[in-house]
Amino acid sequence: AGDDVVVVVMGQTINSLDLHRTGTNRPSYQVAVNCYDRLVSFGTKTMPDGSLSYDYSTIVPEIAESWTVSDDGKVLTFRIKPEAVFQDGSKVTAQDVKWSFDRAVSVGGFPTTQMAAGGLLRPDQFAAVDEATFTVTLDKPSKLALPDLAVPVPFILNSKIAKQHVTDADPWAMEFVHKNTIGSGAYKVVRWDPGQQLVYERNDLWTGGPLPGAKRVVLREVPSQATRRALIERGDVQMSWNIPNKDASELDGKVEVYSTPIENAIYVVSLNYNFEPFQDPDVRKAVAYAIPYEEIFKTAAYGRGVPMWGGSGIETIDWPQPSPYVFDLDKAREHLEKSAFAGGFDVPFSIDLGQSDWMEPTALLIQEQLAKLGITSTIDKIPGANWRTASLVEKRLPLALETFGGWLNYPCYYFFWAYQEGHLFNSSNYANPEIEQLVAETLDLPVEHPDYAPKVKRMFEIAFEDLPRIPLFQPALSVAMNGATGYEYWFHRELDARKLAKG
Amino acid sequence: MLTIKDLAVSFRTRRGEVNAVRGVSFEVAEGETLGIVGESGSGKSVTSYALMRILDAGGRIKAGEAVYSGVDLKRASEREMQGLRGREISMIFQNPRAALNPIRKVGHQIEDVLRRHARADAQNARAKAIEAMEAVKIRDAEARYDAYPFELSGGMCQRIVCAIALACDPKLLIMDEPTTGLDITTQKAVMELVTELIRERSMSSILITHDLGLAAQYCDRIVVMKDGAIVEAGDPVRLFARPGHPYTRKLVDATPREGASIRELLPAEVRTPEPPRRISDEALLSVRDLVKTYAGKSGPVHAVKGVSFDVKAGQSVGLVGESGCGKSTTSSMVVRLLDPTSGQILFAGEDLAKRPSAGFARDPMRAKIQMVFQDATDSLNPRHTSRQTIAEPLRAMAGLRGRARAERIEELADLVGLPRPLLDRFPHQLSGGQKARVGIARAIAVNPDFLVLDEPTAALDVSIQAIVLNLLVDLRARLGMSYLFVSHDLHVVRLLCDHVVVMKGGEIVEQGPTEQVMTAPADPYTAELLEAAPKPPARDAA
Amino acid sequence: MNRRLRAVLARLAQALPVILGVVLVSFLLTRALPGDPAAYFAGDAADAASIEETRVKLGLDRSMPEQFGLYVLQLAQGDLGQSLTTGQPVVEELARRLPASLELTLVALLVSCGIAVPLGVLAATRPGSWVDHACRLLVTAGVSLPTFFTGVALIYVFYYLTGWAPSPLGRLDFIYLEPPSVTGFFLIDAALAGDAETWFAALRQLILPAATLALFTLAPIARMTRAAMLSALSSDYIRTARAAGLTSRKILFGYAFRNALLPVVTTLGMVFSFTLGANVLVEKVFAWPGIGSYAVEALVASDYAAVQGFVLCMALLFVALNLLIDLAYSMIDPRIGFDSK
Amino acid sequence: MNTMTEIPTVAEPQAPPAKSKGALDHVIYVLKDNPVTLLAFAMFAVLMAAAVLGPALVPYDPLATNASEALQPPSAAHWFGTDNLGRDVFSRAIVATRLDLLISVAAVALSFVIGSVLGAAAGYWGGWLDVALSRVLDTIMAFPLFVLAMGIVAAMGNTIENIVYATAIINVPFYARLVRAEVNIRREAGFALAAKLAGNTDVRVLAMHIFPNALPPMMVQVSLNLGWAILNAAGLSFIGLGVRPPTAEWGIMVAEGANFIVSGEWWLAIFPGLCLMFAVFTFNLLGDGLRDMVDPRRRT
Ligand SMILES: Nc1ncnc2c1ncn2[C@@H]1O[C@H](COP(=O)(O)OP(=O)(O)OP(=O)(O)O)[C@@H](O)[C@H]1O
Ligand SMILES: Nc1ncnc2c1ncn2[C@@H]1O[C@H](COP(=O)(O)OP(=O)(O)OP(=O)(O)O)[C@@H](O)[C@H]1O
Ligand SMILES: [Mg+2]
Ligand SMILES: [Mg+2]
Ligand code: NI
Repeated sequence: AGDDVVVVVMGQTINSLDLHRTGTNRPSYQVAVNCYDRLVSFGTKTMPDGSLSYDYSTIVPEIAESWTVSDDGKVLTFRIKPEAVFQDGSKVTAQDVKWSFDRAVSVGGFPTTQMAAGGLLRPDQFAAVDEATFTVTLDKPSKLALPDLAVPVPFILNSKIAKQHVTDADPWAMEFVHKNTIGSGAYKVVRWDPGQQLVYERNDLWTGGPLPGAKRVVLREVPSQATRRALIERGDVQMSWNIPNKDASELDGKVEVYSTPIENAIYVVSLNYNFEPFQDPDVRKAVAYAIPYEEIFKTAAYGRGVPMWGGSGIETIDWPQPSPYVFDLDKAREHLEKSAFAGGFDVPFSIDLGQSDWMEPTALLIQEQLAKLGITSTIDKIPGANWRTASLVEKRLPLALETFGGWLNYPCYYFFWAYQEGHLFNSSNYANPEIEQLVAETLDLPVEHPDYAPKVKRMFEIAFEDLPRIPLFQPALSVAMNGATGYEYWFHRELDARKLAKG
Repeated sequence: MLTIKDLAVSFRTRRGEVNAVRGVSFEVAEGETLGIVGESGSGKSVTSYALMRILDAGGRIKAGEAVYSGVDLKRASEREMQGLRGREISMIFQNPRAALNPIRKVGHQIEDVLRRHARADAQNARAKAIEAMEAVKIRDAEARYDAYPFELSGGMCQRIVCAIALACDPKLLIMDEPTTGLDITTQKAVMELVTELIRERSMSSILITHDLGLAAQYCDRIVVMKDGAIVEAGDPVRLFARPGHPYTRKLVDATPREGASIRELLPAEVRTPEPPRRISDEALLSVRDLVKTYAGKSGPVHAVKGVSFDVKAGQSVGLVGESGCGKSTTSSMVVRLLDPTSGQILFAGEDLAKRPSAGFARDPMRAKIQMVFQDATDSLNPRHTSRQTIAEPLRAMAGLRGRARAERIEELADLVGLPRPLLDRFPHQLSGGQKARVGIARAIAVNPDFLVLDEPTAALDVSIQAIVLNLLVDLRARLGMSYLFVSHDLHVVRLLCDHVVVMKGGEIVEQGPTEQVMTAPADPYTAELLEAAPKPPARDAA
Repeated sequence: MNRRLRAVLARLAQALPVILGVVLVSFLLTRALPGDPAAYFAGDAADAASIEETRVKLGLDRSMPEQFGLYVLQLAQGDLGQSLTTGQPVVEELARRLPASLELTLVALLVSCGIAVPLGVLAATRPGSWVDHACRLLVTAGVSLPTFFTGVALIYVFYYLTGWAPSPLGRLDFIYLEPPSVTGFFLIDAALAGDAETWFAALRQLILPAATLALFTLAPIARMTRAAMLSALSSDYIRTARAAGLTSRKILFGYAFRNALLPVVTTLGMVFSFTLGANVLVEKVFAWPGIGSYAVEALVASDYAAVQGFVLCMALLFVALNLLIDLAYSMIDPRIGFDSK
Repeated sequence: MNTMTEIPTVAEPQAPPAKSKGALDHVIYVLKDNPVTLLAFAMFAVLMAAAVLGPALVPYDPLATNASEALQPPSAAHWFGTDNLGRDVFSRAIVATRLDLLISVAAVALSFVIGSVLGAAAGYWGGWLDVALSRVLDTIMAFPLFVLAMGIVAAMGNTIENIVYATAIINVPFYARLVRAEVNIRREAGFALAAKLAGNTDVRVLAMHIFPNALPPMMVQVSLNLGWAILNAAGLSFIGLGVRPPTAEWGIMVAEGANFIVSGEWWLAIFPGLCLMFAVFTFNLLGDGLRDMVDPRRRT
């Protein structure tokens, strides 16, 4: 490999170059990051361990040169960098932005949902005033709007090229964008062998930031994690993406390992309110006290991440934060005895096949302790396709391990998705009128608002009391580097190759 | 030319050493034909393999000498032997079709030998091979050159085997049962051909056979083997006239020949008078215009084309004809294992042809018609002991259980002369004769009125054949059964049957009382069959 | 020749119901898979409406017979649909991945035959000897280990510890460019392009996975070779050939071996189709971009089109393979095609 | 009895005195006969002992976790080391014997029965039944079998029963074909016809006379399949579709352990792997011995 080629291995496959497409999987989001620009982006900060992380608190320009917010907070006006060009050399115009945003809110599915989170709902909210001026008009002011423009979804496509590939059946050129990158981003995809590799080549016309150090980034898919470990350890590849916690703890020192706690994300045990025993608050508490948190953190997380138990009261509005529970079988027994299910019960314990690396040991450890209370659980590994359906769509798993991380780093945003009745990640079928109200009130409220903190703290309190989700620990995203630099952590947890360099 | 002295051959087996040949000595002079006879397993083949040094793995010449034209066959190197085989000494085996490589053109197989012994090179191999084929009187040799063994008839295959053996003009030809497995008429033709060639090329030869009659007809001198040793040697006429050794005598006695009665096949000591029997005038079985057409892969096969004959109660009818003429098909239909295409099978006045064979197992008539099969080995379930085998019809048709059944089985064993201890053996632990008895015991277990015997002795040695035939005679008289006896061997039929039906190509060409058909055949085909049977020399009254 | 042609056509006619059966069963099997592809593919934050939307897009809102009808109709036009996991038309994907699997399997079988057949012959010439027993133990040991285990162990020893083998990164290390695709077989394509370096690189990548598979296929081939050779060697025509003075070499190879080839070819065909289906596990370990790993991913994701396409492709291959075996058979054995059986 | 029955016995060549031995003697004979077979049966005895007595023998509870002792290399306390949850690998490997044998034996028994019935019917009656059954079997065979097994388990759920069913289904065609061929060549055999003449119905002839004779080659198939069945289950575990945790099963242990090899915890995969290999090896070696045992021709 040449001096400026960085080879990255990962276990998952990239299935589209277009984030907007139905069925595009998570790993593919990185293409939107690396090959396209957005109007704005988050800033970068240096973590205590010296690694880079995005900075949620600052919004920086990407293709927009500057922007203004109207006084009522409803109109955002962006000025596009005059020097910004697409990979084919043509200028990036407000029309391109408009077309791209229209596309994001029109195609349906995930991109549309994500846009909606920031109050971006309809094409009529977007306007290209002139070549270089673009406005977004919100229905109501929201603190989520600007950050939502910095997530990967509202990426900007070259609408002139895209329109050449538009047909009646395909008004958004989905077929074309699926296989081609037509952005202004730092890289272009020069080769994509689905299921095997993706090759990025630096786009020297990029204006969104300093040019990447690596001329080429080769992304190889290696399904076997043992093989991936062998490769990074031997230095045949420069980066191994999303390595298991165990490898992270063992490789630390041998190669560069970055483990960044994932913001706004927790691994939890989800207790389904539709399952009779879990309607009893004492049963839920019994379970919470029967979880061997320490052991789980040690064997499933290998100490990577942040413990989320044994908290001593809610003082901050940081989320996630530790619950007040600890492993205490006596207390667990006490609670269970108080409940209507003193003798225990049978319950299936569901985990996701795709995440069994942490779920399986965790489930086994919990299962063992629950058994001591008389709660007999049988572990059910559910394959990928069924997992989403069963856990999130049908919400029919009585006891399951779950994870959710919000892209937008606000507690209210997290609660919106995971604690509100009927919402996707509320796999517990949890419904609490007070929570509903609190979320509605805080969602658009600026963090600095004096009401914000007390309301959020109240939400935490209820969540810890009602326990639809028992927090275990905050997971970490671990990445190993051997012979390359420039790793940056992002909330979307996908590879941002824009700062990568060999060395 | 070939001298064998005290040759001993042994095999290493899992169960210790088997001494297959124990001190055999004989000589073969130039131009002489030596016959080696003896029953199955007496070591005839092993002796010849030892000469050729083609014993199976595990076999070795333990002692003795074998010298061929000054070459010590025992000590010669494998290279020398390979040079000798095919060029000096050749061999012909039984079952010609199996003796040829099934996936190599016969012409090439001949070429292989020619080129191996430098009798031909790449250019003229084909021509020489065709020449060799013509020498064994293969018509249209040029075309046959490209044929595969399966495309040739058995007789033709044996000619090819001869061509391979004779291609390099060997001095000595060993024939190991060259005609077993061939049709009676083909047998004759092949033997005729080989003897003619031997005479023409003034070769020496060894003819190995279990058929004393055949040996006597073609050999200058005969050695008789038993249990791996030679018991007697001499010229055929002398052997037949005055067999010296009791074993030779037994063999000579047992060989069916003109003028001998069935009891005369047995050794004199054990002969008893033939029991009397009664033949009624009523036909027990009447077959009328029986037709069977198979749907073959390449068009219909007319196996049986309208045969009619009668079997009277107590009578034995012989059904003869060469291989493939429809004998087995006819008998299968009669025992109701096969549905005829058309025609009637009247048994005791009822037309059985109307009752489908599929459900006949439950028919009350089932017990009345039974059958003894051609190949005793094949007809016994290898997983069942003799006792289980005989019990089968008793259970299914007589409904006997427990003690009663056990008693009946032992009674039957006594009846067919099967020693009781053998009842608990598996078929592979029994000799051919014993297996035949088990088969017969099973067939007569439920006292059938009519017994079809499909070549019951074809797979047996002559001495055992004699015993089984006599057993059948006794049983017939004792139980008053009628027989339909199927055979290709007219001599055997003559011994047992009152009436003969001669079939050819699915049709009856002649039928009538045995004596009449045998002495004055009306049809030329019958005459041909009679002619083809080997005729052993006459023997003195013992 | 005419007769042979007719035999081939008859064979093809026989295969037709099999293919229809496979189409139907694979359709039913995929629909029986748990999970809702619409929910899976609607994406991470999809709500009920967008899942419904996805369902309509995927045509999953129609009744089963309707879906089947559509599927068959598409199939008739040679369209296997689009895989949702990889986002590519199934046909293209199979066309790219099949050669990878075939190359691996063929090389493995070649290696395996190269070892197993001589072993089998050796064992057959000395039945019951220690050589025979040793051969049997050896090949049995090979078939006793799960392939994924052998694979990982080989990687550990030959790559991780010693570094002799190249990095297990699929068909080619990333520093080499794929040879221009003609057949899809890298070894052949590289040879055609005259690119020795790539050829060796591709070969090096093949060694470990092929060895893993080969180890697993030794046993059936060796066993069958031994049995066939034993029965061939004990047949009458071998005795005839020996009596005619032919050399041991000629007898062993010209006569016995060619006859023994028949059952060996049958076994080989079975082993081939079995291996092709079973190298799923090896492909996963070696990051081999074959159809096996494709199928596994698709199956776990309830990716209907991909699973159906894969199964159909394998079934066609199976039919073609059987045809090939029959042809090979009739080349070796002149009796085939005649009323001999 | 009267004279004539005595006649034939006299001239009969005397067979060696009958030594009718029981089934056990036969087994012992076969074992003595071939050292490899003896070895295989000894190994089988070890497996059976582990399956029957295993849970009683092992030093630790195979399911008990102990995070403080996770990933310990083999030692006097833990002969095979401990796994990532601190469970004793030795105990787990021994206890797994029962389940693995159960899976393979149940799967093979099932496919044996189904395959035999289908194959025997097709081989005996032939005709359209044969054609139809053959096509159905061909269809199964035309599936890539491992993927079919995966599909079945994925569709029905990864319980032990479903793994057994899936393994059985993919093996049915092999038995059916074998039995069909064996029955077909014996359909017209003398003993089958004789059995019909003895008043047996077709079904009885087939079941009691013809089918048992197909057993020797079936036994080889059975033993090979027992091995395959275990490997199949192991493969399913590797894909993640094996039996549910925390049940101890070799395949899962190897599959999970395989991920630890590169990080140096070789004992997690090696020991269960060796157990697995031991079992498969035993079964594969068992074949010839089993065949000899059910083959009456080998009796003396
Ligand atoms: N390979 C062998 N291993 C062990 N014993 C053998 C072997 N070949 C032959 N024998 C034994 O040697 C003896 C003589 O056999 P041989 O084949 O010479 O008999 P034969 O007289 O030719 O009989 P047939 O008329 O049936 O051909 C038999 O008892 C046989 O069991
Ligand atoms: N099932 C069948 N299908 C087609 N043709 C058959 C079938 N059975 C027998 N034939 C043919 O019918 C003819 C008569 O066969 P059959 O078995 O009755 O002869 P055979 O006289 O008993 O001969 P052999 O003396 O060899 O036993 C032969 O040409 C044979 O090829
Ligand atoms: Mg012989
Ligand atoms: Mg016949
Ligand atoms: Ni005869």
